[in-house]
Amino acid sequence: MDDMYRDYILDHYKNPRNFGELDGATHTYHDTNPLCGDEITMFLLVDDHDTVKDVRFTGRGCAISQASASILTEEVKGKSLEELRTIDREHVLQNLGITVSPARVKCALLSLKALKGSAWGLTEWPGEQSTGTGTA
Amino acid sequence: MDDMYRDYILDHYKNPRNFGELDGATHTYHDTNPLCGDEITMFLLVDDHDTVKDVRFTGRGCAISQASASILTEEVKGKSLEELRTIDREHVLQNLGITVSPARVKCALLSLKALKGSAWGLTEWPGEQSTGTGTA
Amino acid sequence: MTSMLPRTEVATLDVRTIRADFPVLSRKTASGKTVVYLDNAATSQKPRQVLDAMRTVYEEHNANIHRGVYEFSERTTAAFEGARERVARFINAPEPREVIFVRNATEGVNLVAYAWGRDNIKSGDRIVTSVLEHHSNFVPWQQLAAETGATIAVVGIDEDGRLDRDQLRAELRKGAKLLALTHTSNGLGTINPVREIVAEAKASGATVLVDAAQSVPHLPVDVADIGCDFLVFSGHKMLAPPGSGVVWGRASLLLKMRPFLYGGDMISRVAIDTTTWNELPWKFEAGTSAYVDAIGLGAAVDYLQGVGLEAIHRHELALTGYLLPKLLATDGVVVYGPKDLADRVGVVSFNIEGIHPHDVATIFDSEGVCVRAGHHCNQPLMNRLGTAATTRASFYLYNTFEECDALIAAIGTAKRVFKI
Amino acid sequence: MTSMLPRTEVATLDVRTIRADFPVLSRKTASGKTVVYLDNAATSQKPRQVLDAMRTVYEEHNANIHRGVYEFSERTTAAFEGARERVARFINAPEPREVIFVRNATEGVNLVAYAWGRDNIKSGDRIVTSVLEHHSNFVPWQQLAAETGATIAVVGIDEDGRLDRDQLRAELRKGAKLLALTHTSNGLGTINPVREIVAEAKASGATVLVDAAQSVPHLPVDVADIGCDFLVFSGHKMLAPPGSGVVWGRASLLLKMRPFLYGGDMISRVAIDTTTWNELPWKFEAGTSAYVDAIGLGAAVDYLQGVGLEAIHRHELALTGYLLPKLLATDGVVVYGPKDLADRVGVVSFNIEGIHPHDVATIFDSEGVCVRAGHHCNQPLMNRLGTAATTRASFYLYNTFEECDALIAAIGTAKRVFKI
Ligand SMILES: Cc1ncc(COP(=O)(O)O)c(C=O)c1O
Ligand SMILES: Cc1ncc(COP(=O)(O)O)c(C=O)c1O
Repeated sequence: MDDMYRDYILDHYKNPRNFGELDGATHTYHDTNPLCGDEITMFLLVDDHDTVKDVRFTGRGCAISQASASILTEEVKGKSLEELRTIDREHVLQNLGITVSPARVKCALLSLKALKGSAWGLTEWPGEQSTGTGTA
Repeated sequence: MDDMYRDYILDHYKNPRNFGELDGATHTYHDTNPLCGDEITMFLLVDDHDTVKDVRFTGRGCAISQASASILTEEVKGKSLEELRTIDREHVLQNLGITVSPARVKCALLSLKALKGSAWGLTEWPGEQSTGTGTA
Repeated sequence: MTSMLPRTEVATLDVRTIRADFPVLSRKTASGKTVVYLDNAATSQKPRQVLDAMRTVYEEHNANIHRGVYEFSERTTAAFEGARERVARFINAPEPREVIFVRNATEGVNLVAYAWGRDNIKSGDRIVTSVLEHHSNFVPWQQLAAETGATIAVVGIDEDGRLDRDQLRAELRKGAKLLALTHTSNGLGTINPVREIVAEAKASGATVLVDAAQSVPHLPVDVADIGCDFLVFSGHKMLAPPGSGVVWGRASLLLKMRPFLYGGDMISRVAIDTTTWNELPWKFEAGTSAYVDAIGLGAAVDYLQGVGLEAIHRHELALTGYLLPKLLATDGVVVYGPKDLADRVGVVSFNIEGIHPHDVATIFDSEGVCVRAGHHCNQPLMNRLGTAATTRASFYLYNTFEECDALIAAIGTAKRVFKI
Repeated sequence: MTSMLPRTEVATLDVRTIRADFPVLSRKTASGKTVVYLDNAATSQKPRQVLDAMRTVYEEHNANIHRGVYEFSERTTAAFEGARERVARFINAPEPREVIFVRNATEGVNLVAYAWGRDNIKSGDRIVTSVLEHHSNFVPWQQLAAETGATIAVVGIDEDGRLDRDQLRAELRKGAKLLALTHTSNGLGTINPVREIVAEAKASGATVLVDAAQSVPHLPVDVADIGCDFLVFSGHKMLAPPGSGVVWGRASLLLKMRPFLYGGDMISRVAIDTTTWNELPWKFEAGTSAYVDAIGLGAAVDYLQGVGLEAIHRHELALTGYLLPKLLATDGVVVYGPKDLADRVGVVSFNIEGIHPHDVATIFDSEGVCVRAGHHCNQPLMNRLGTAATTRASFYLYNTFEECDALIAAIGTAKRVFKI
């Protein structure tokens, strides 16, 4: 268990970075994990040059989903929408730095799904139907 | 097998008694065995004293269903409707005089069902929904 | 905790012998711990007796049922129809033909919604249900209401998770076409007094469906005594395989209903332009039934009756009575549902403050303790409780007091990991 | 009999080894005869490998799927979803999420009729089907037509039991919303050239459902190659347990369809007033799936692929090529269906003049020979053939030439008993 609940994971969970709503967000997307009710809303402020000037998230859920969201937002700021495309499942799981059991992978990836949803309306989310709602 | 296909069964099958339509029948009932498509139509001519003056049947099907119908008609003629009530499953199976395997019981009883249907519209057929059609 | 039972009172149930019938209960998890299976409300484990009954069909006389004239088919048909008779007796159904085999409770509710609901629920009609319902006894009615223009009323609960009987009465007074109510709650363990409630509902003219998915496995259930019109449950929660489920319905209603699924075996006669239906129960069993699963359910009923449903219920209450005070005495633990044992079955929902149920379940798993974390297909209830999810432990006849201790110990582990 | 195969050509299939995997095949009937199981079109027997795969779940890691956070649930979920992937590969489905587990082919057709049909078939629309259809691929459409005011056209057959392609083309030219067609006939063994037919139907704008209940177990079936929109089949006819069945559908259609059964597991979010659905395939799998049966189907697919579908088909044709001439040469025997092996699978329907099929089957049973007698859920076909019933022998990979001989001998017995 110490494998999964490392100190930095618990720190991100208890003190999430970039947490809260983002006034003036240009892109938002809300998604849930139907299995457990975890929720993430991603807010992006994207400028005219397609660069993410600011990012925030709100949500509730388990340590894995919330820490994953917190870590992801840290990485996103300052990137172009194009660069966001390169962030995939493997990348997120690796960045999380822990081994996530199969049932928890959805938790770990919920924030990525919300991010992709906010950036492109989930067309980048292969093999899965949209279950969230957003504006962009 | 000789247990089941005795000579008199085969004789009733090949030379059914009281076979054919009955002009002027007062009661008729048609039923099928949904499992195999066996069919029996029973025709009764009942007089004002509720006595069965004449009986006929038509049908197609296996030796058991047709022989059973033939044997049953022989018994019915001259009986009152009230007396018909006493003819039940056990009676018919016993009258048939052979051991019928479970899957074939429905064949053996189809004619009884048609008889009861013609006499009382199947209210006497416990535990089973009407699947046939008749007039009385 | 007025009716708490002392631990010794359950010596009647020989749990050690029972456990020997369930090979899976002695398995170890990857972490090397012997499994502590406390997720029985999700599904139960299966005893040898059930598995052997099924294997016997496959190895001795397997054949498709009903339509075969040969011995193997007759034997398999007899086993299948024998299972129906056992199930009918088990729930005291007036007639075996009222027992329809379906996949699970969910299909059972949908069968009633499609085959009874579409002809009997009209625009403006009212369907009454409760916030305790599993999604399977809520979404079909919600969708039927949306399709027909009926309205749906959802009766609430009090702080202890007990149904608001006054609200229910008020809803019934307004006139309800259907009451769809769970017997016992899979989220909180609440027992609804269905006998009384059904009497009130029937008096007001409503048709009543009881979701017995969580009661038939754990309590004596008697449809004649309850007085409802339909009752559904799932075999997999009562020692039988997934794939076996039952909808019981009054013959008088089933006879009038249109069929649900159309196809082989449910017909009497098919012509190009018109078809007539088979007799009950087969009218509602289209295509090849999951007949081995149903035979497994028959064997499960035998097993449960051998142990005794009263004894099983008492045993589970004893476990609950042992666990609840320990949970309530644990710092940071919130327990949902009735605290009085008289109102509940052995389903215990709780949360540990500061730890999401998913994380709780993951940490429990590392200790071999299997519990459910999530909304338990009870989202309306979770909203009512003001939480997205709970951790749920649920008992069955093979659980032990030591397993309760393992759960309490795992809470300690979770708090240590989360530094709480 | 142009493409009859010589008996020696099937040495590739090691039937003796295969039979050792099926314990039931060495059982004796009450009459003391070793069973000769020739009712495979009704249901197949199951090999040890399938039974063991199922027992392993129950004894090693049984738990409910999808919603469990603990190891047993994860293992069971992986086995279940792994079965889906196997099935998808087996029929060459573009994506595993297009494979929906249902109870049987019958439920599969009904799923499409309810979830696609009710939104896509309107008054005046035309549904085309054939006289070869099993009731399960006929009655759902007949009832949908009756409910919606659509019309149903039933394409006929020629004297050899082959589909009337000209009539089918004429029907398609009139404009059809749906073509519902069987791949191979369970009554006659006819193979419909579905690839060509589907191309014609699609060109005319029809949606196409293929009933593959009798083809997937016996022939290589490739949904991408066939080009249909929906395809259904039953696990129990292909070495898997009853309770496992599949409807495959194009993702583009499945995504647009409303759900069929409502309840647990098929939802994304449930609120009192509105519900959103889960992703594919789970949107169509409400409640607890028959997950062990599905895992059994995965193991059956492995077994069938290990033997090879081409080899199985060749073996069954060899048996058919051996039996047919003997039947045709027997006095008083009428054989139905194609005489050319190129057009058929190993399903042989016949009658003995003067003996009803029920009596035939009863007498065969006394010799240990299990065949089906009746209308085979094919009443429109029986009417077309001018008979109420036939006797049907149907082969699978474990059948032998000796078993064909036993059938021929049993015909002699039947004639002796009936003094013909
Ligand atoms: C061609 C065909 N379609 C459909 C079915 C129905 O299969 P099931 O009873 O498994 O639903 C059968 C089985 O008899 C069949 O042969
Ligand atoms: C109260 C209740 N109703 C219905 C169901 C649905 O059961 P199944 O998934 O077997 O259809 C469940 C199972 O979780 C339940 O607990």
